[in-house]
Amino acid sequence: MESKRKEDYLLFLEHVTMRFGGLVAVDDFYNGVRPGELLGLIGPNGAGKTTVFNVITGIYTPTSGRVYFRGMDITGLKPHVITHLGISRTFQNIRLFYNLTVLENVLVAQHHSITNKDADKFLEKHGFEKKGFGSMWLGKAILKTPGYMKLEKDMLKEAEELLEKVELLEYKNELASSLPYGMQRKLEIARALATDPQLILLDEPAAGMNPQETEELMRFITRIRDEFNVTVLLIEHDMKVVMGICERIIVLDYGKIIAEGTASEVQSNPKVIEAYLGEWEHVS
Amino acid sequence: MERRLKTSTKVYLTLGLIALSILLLYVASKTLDTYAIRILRLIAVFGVMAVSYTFINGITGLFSLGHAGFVAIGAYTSALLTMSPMQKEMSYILEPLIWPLNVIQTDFFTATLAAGVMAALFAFLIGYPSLRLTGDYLAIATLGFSEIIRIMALNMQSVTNGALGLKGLPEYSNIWWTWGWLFITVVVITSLTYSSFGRALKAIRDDAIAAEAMGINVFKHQLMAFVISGFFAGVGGSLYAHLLTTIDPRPTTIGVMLTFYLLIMIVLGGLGSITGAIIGAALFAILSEWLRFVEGTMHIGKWTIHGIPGMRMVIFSLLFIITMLVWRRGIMGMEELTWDKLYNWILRLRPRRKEG
Amino acid sequence: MSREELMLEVEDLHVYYGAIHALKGISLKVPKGAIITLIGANGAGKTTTLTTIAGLVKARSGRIKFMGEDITNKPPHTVTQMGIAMVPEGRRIFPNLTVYENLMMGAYTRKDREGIQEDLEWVFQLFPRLKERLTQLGGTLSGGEQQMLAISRALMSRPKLLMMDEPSLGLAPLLVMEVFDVIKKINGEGTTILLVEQNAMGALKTAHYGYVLETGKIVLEGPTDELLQNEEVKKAYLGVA
Amino acid sequence: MSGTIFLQNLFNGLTLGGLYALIAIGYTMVYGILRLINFAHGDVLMIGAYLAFYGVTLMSMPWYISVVVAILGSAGLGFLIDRVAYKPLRESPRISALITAIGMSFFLESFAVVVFGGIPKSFLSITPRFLKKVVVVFGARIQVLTFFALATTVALLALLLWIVYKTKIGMAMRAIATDIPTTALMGANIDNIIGFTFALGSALAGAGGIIWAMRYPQINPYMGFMPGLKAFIAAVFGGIGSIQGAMLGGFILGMMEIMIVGFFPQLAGYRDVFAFVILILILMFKPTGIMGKKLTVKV
Repeated sequence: MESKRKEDYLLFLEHVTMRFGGLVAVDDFYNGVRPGELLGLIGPNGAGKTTVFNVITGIYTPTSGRVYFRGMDITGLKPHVITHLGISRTFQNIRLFYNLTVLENVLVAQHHSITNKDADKFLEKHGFEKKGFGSMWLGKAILKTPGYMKLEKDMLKEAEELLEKVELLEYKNELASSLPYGMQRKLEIARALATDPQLILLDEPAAGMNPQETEELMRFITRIRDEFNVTVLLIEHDMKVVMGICERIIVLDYGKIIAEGTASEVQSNPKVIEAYLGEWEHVS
Repeated sequence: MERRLKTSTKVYLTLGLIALSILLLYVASKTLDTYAIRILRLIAVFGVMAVSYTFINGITGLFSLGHAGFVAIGAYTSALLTMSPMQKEMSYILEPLIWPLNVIQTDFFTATLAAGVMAALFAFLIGYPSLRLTGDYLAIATLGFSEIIRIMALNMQSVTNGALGLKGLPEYSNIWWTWGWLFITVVVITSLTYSSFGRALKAIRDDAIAAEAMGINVFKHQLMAFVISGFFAGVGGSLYAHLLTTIDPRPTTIGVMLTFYLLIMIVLGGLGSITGAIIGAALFAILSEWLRFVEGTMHIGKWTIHGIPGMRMVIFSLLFIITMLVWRRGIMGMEELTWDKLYNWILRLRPRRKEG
Repeated sequence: MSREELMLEVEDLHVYYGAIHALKGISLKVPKGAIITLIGANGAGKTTTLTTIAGLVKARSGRIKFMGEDITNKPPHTVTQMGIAMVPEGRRIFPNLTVYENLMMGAYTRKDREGIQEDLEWVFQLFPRLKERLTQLGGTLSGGEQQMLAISRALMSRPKLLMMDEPSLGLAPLLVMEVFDVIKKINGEGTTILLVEQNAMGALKTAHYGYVLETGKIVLEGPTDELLQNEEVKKAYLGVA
Repeated sequence: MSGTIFLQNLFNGLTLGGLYALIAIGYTMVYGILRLINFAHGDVLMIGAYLAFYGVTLMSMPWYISVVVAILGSAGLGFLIDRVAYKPLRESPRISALITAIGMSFFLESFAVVVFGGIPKSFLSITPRFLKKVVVVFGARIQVLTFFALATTVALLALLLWIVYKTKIGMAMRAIATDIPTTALMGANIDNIIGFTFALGSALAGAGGIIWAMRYPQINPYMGFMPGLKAFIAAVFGGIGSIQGAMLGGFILGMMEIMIVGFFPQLAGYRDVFAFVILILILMFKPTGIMGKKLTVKV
């Protein structure tokens, strides 16, 4: 593989390896996401895709290797800090806050910006600006000070604007659990966007969708990339989705990167075909 | 379609309700007999405890079984502050009360505040290690802590007066103090629940992993909720001690039984609802008085039915199990009774009247 | 294949997981004595089809008939007792039971000591390795050995229909070959097989008839030699437009 | 501490530990399968003791028959509790079952108050006379009951291990503890196996309750609460889900309780605190216990 400079990447995984006991789930991952791109991470079941996500978002600390984001070494930081720094995600099995309304789901995603002091310190240390709507002291919320009321109002305004952009505003007072499946997926992406990320990680967004829903989702993902100015990293096993929208694709098999390139490059790669169709022909 | 009232209308309605409540409480305090007034006071005291308990168990979704421990801390703290030095000297027969507790005496309000602060401090000390646990392990660890507190109360003769307990406390918890504190508790807990902080807590309840992924420092939020809940449990303890006028370390007074009673209240009322917690507390206080008839002797016509002592708790526990099995949302579910809901409810009633 | 005697018949099966419509009207037929395969990408609904037949997942609507009897939404132990065994995805060996006990769990519903002994011998013939490891705990076996055990365990109930969910998953290439060989051998002894596979090539070369699933629907079916030539099959896997 | 007193303490510790072990097994087996803390388990112990008591006093059965009936009754009660209160909640959030379990415990206690009365009853009258005799072993005066209790406990534990490791249903119990759906695929009726597990654990708890009542010869409706809680702690200590762990944890906990008080009599009042301190330390530093395996949570 050609040599890579981590400075060219928004997110870079430098020789990241993740072991669970004897199992090597991710094996020496050396690649990253370039600013503004729509990158696909694909591979058969059990190839280690979700593990890569969990390493990036801080759920796991890699066994070896470092993770860089906007030039900051974020290896081993807590998930909530990483979100504050600008990486947001969705989950393979949708994880909405089902007893909250659509609007509240989005509002919750803004909450970190008023409470996450540790992460703010980390940002300032690296010469970035703090983010958010100001700080929040619980006393202000109890006494409902003008400052606090303004804060709530600002958050509400922004949340509603976001919901309008993703065409969910009319459902804002519905419980998240009452939405149909496709809409729940959309809300989960909207919620991830509400954390104000630079990079958004989508874990199999098309899972469980029918072809029309999938088509719509593909358009939606391309649209939010441009409209919200975010970089997108996408896991998918539905090759059609990835082939349709991703500019660059990384193929993972047994934890190793086996191919990288555009859709057509990847599709004609014999290693990829073998990984997906099985190794029968190869041995016989 | 849901209709909403204007915010200003709601403010007036709320102020009106408060005024009406004050008036009603005033009338009650003048006209009702002491027995009925005692029940009213009990409702408010249970209300404070249940609301603070549901803040943890219902809203933050942490299943704690240690609430009685915080109540105990509050009760003892406040009792030690309101008793006069002379009274203390007379009560502590086996070992004298340690300095400076033997000479301090404060007013009831200060004592109650101190009770809350002390309980909050303990909540922090207990929460810090145990909130790393989840689910049933958290339940059992908090239960363990509350039992430790109770056993300490039983053994620290020179602080708590051991098994003898503290007797003859001034009966400060009148209607105004109890309902006043219930008001404060509800205002504070409600404001928090409906703030950005409260939303974060509810998000944690629904899915802690997703909440963490949304940038919420889950542990810190849970710990804050735990401490706030501990504060009001302590306040409840202070009120409780000065309602009973006695406090001792029996399981039924400040031990596991009390936690179970509180659990019954918030489960019946609807786990996760503040209004539900108050309704649950009121039901528990009223029913446990009203159900006394099943324990006393009854005369129906010619027959005399002998009551069975303890029957009340059998009924409560059955009610509790049945709630869990067939009606898990309880009276309020996770909903609150709001002006908007009442308004819509009345709107829905009206056309029916026209038809009839 | 209408004239052949049917062992299993699935009609218009619909399954939901919460809000997800996982199976959208699956219909398929398994004739007696055949190897039938379901192939398709991940999340297409293959595993759900098997677990619904086995009774682990409840169907919203549709019908499953086994040997002429309606078994829709019957509890799993009843389905097993009627003669359907399953090799679950990921093998699901009981890690804290010995190899022998794992096999005996397979024969849980049986009372005929001699029959069990006979089948045990048969299983040892198929997989001599298991005999050497009889007293070892299931959890200490290698991936390939666990797969052998999972298949043997299912055979111990002497099933009429054996359902296998991704038996080749996670195995080294040579072992994959072996597994497909064993499937043919078991079928040769008279057991009907319903095989779910991600390894489409292997599955199609082993089975007689195949169904291709895509997002909860059957998009293609036919004799396997036809499917092997089909461009659609390639498309289902690689998204080649 | 003199040698004879140490010997006395040793026997007391073993007996108490054995009782904890008997009760802990019920917790650990149920938790292993359903991940449920069966709060009502301690109360089964209490019911067991009462059944034995009334068997002798009301039904005038010989004590050994009354004991067997009481153990069977406890087993039946355990089975019934599962069917009525827990089985309907199998698909619900785990916390619902836990709350119901608390309710069940509360119900059994208040039920006992109503039916048996709240005033403690003396168990001495029904304890057979030969058990009350005292023998001298190396200078230490020890009741025959102590040996009897210890021997019975060990015999019951051995019987349990035999059931779990040598019988078909025991095999199914071990299988179900790691994988419920796959066990169902084997053709085993899940509900029956779970019911059997409850019955088996409850039988041991009932037996434990009777021995407890003979050693601390007073029975009351709340007698099961503390031993139940401590036995649960023993189960966590030993590694929840592991039967041998529960036995080991029970013996260690019992021995520790007796020995700490033996060596530091001034701590006697805090006797009930030790277990909780251990619980919290264990949960903090080694939540898997001595012999437990890690229960993984999937993200």
